[in-house]
Amino acid sequence: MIIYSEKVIEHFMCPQNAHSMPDADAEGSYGDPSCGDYLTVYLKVKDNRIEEISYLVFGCCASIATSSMTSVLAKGKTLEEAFNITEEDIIQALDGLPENKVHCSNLGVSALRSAIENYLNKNRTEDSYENSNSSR
Amino acid sequence: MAVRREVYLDHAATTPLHPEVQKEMCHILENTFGNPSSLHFYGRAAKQQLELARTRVAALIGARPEEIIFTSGGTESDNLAVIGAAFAGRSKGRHIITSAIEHHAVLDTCVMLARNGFDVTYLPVDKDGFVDPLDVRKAIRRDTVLITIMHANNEIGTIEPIPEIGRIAREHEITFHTDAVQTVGYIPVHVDALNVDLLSLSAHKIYGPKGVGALYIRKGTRIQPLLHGGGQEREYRPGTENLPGIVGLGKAAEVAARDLPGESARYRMLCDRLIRGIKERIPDAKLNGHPEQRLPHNVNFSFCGTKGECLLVGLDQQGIAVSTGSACSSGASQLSHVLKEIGLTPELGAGTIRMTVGRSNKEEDIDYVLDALVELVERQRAFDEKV
Amino acid sequence: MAVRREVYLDHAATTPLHPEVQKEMCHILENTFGNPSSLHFYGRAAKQQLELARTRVAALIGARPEEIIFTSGGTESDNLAVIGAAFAGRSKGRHIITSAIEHHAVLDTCVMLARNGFDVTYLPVDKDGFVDPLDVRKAIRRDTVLITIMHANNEIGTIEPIPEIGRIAREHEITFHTDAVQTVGYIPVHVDALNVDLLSLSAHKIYGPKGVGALYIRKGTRIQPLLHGGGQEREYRPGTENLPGIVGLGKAAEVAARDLPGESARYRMLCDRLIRGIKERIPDAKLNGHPEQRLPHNVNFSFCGTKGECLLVGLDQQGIAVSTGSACSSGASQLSHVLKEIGLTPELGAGTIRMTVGRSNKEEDIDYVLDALVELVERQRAFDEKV
Ligand SMILES: Cc1ncc(COP(=O)(O)O)c(C=O)c1O
Ligand SMILES: Cc1ncc(COP(=O)(O)O)c(C=O)c1O
Ligand code: FES
Ligand code: FES
Repeated sequence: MIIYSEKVIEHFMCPQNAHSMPDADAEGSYGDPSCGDYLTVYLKVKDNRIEEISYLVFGCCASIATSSMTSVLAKGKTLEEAFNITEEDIIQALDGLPENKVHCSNLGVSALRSAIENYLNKNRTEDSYENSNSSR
Repeated sequence: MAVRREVYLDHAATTPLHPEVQKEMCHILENTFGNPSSLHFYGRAAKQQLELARTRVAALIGARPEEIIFTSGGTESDNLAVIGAAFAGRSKGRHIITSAIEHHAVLDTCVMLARNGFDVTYLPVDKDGFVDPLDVRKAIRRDTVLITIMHANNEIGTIEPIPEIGRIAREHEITFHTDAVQTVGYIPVHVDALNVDLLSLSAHKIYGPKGVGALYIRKGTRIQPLLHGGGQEREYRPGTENLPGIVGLGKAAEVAARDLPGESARYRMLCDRLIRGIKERIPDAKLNGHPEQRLPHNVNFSFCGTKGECLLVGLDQQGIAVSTGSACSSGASQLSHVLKEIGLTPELGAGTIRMTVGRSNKEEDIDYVLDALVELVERQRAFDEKV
Repeated sequence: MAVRREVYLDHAATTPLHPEVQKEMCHILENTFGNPSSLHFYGRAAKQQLELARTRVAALIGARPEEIIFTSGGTESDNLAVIGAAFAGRSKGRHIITSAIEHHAVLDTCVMLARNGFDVTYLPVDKDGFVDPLDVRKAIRRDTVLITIMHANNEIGTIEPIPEIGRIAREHEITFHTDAVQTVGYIPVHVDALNVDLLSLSAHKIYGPKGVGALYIRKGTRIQPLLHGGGQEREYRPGTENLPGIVGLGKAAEVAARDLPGESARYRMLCDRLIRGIKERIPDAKLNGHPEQRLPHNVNFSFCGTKGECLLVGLDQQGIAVSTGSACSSGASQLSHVLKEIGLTPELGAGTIRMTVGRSNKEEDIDYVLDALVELVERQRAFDEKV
């Protein structure tokens, strides 16, 4: 029996930041092997902070609400802060998820982390360049 | 956006009480409480109501009153028919023929029997959901004791060729059961025209109360009881009778017999409007089940690139009640056995909803639903550009 | 002769609806029709009512809500408990212990199991109808998988030593079921005090509706389902839930918990008056069952030289409803298994009636019944000069 909180319904009905981002600095995806649902997160990063975040999602109500809440929580955070967002944080921000829907929150966390890693990988050389610059 | 409406489009899951049924039930609840087995005045009054209900149910399906046994619902009727006939036939053999798209009340019962020494053949269906009578004939063995095929499928609405299958069963003198829970009260159901020996029906699908049903047992058909005890219902089904429920079923049967022709034409018209509207506005939508040989009140569509659950919750927010898969399992997220069996891919199957109309629905409801549904499908598809 | 009254004295067979139950049921019939398994608004509203009822029933017997399974009545609860526990224990053994005076819902189920490879010990009872816990202990074997002894007998009212028997069962880690259909709502019933794992109850004995009951299943107790299908009631009991009935049971449980102490003292007082009156005016009348350890609302007498059926019909003519033997079999004319078991001769047993009081009965009713009964007994005896 699925009963969603009002918060979940709100984010499901009006998801925040739900669009693609052709000029993203980085992106990351995660697919849940058990249900086949899929989330791609796009990032624009400035000064180590997530300036813009968006996503495309194919999944259940909980995964859509999760995606939306993940974007809301991550926006404006440093990459490190965003990387440390947990499933628990998302579930709490959504006022809970039904027991058989808890796994859906993993979609948001995993795709976000994958996007951050993608950004760090892409920018490793520049990073080290910047680092060496500043150390000079 | 249009004014918000309340549109219940899940009549295959359950129906509201018909006002006449409600009135009769409240009257019984207030006035007749005796135990029909009691010999005194209170018992006799109860017994009379019980038998009136039996007559009404019998009339609805062309049976004799003494061939009707009251049960606690469609699930128990199915269990009693399948287990009862299987065990009664044990001396002859242990082979059962059914279809792969039966309701869980039949399917899970067959699975249980298969674990207990019976051999079950699950006939496949074609892409429209039809069982082929030829397949039934080919599956029959010397030790076949029961054939059980549903009259119409509760998810996709396809109406099976029961009269033909019944003729084949009779030729071979094999007991034949049909689960008519979805057809009674919606299309003509006559036990002799269908050539059935056992037939299940449930009150709450025909504007009667939940928790009561009936099993038709043709005179001469042997079945063993499932429950043991006080000898009620001619020992087929002991336990103090659910008098208010049974009276409600009786009244619902009477009303159904009276209103059937008009209402089912009206349901057909509403469903045609819904189907046409969806096909026009969402051209790649796929109608499941046979386009004509279907229940008059059933519409079942798959929309690729959507999730049934999301459509259900989205529509619910707009006052529209539908279901994904069958109601009983609409909590589950997997593809139902019926959708799998008619060959839907998991992706397409995931985007399936069932809309079933009923007494309270009007044309304007259909138009309201169409607008809401089209918007939701488009929005969901936009989230996911892959599609 | 006194003014004619209507006196229903057959509350052990069934009770009228409590006005509060009736009101709540009519309200549900009018307002909540959803299928509790549906995810939309209508389904969620129904689900909420279902769970409220579960909480109320649990509270009445000291259980947790998740330990309550709704069924179609006492008969199904008994069948589910006995068959379910027997089959769940098959790997351990096939021995069952019960008493010779169980209700048919338990007894006939045991007989069926005995025909299907189980070994059943039917413990005798003494002349007051007591099962001796020592006999239970002696009957236990290594392969005993179930003990089922009723909490109180429905005919003669004797209350069995369930806590002791439960302690013995627990010592041996054997599943213990009690049929508490006659005690719930009449004497305190607490699953922990009784040391039971499974407990059956029925709504229509406690001013709730017919056709609905519950089975308490202690957490950790293994039973197999009887019915197969849609997964409702945590797969223990599939089928669309009888919502109005269950809501009625829930309300009846709430009312019973509230009114129990006062009402059962009042029943006891009425029964004492009836017993005293009969003994005074028909000195050779025999009270069946234990004089003290009996249900507060049960009076069961044998009058030699009479026929129960004649007393029943004669009383009925004067507006008084009683039963001979148990209601379920009051159509039968033989001596009931219970009366036989406590050692009544066929002659004495034949002249037995059960009178069970309830909410509507007043002292004046008792006096009216006494006059009518004494006259009938005397008249019958006069027909037959042997006596
Ligand atoms: C085809 C079919 N068979 C059986 C049932 C079970 O009936 P009930 O809900 O009365 O147990 C249903 C409904 O859920 C059904 O649609
Ligand atoms: C002791 C006992 N057990 C079981 C039952 C059966 O209950 P129900 O009538 O609800 O099926 C009864 C009542 O008839 C009873 O008195
Ligand atoms: S069910 Fe797949 S993410 Fe929710
Ligand atoms: S003469 Fe009627 S029962 Fe014996």
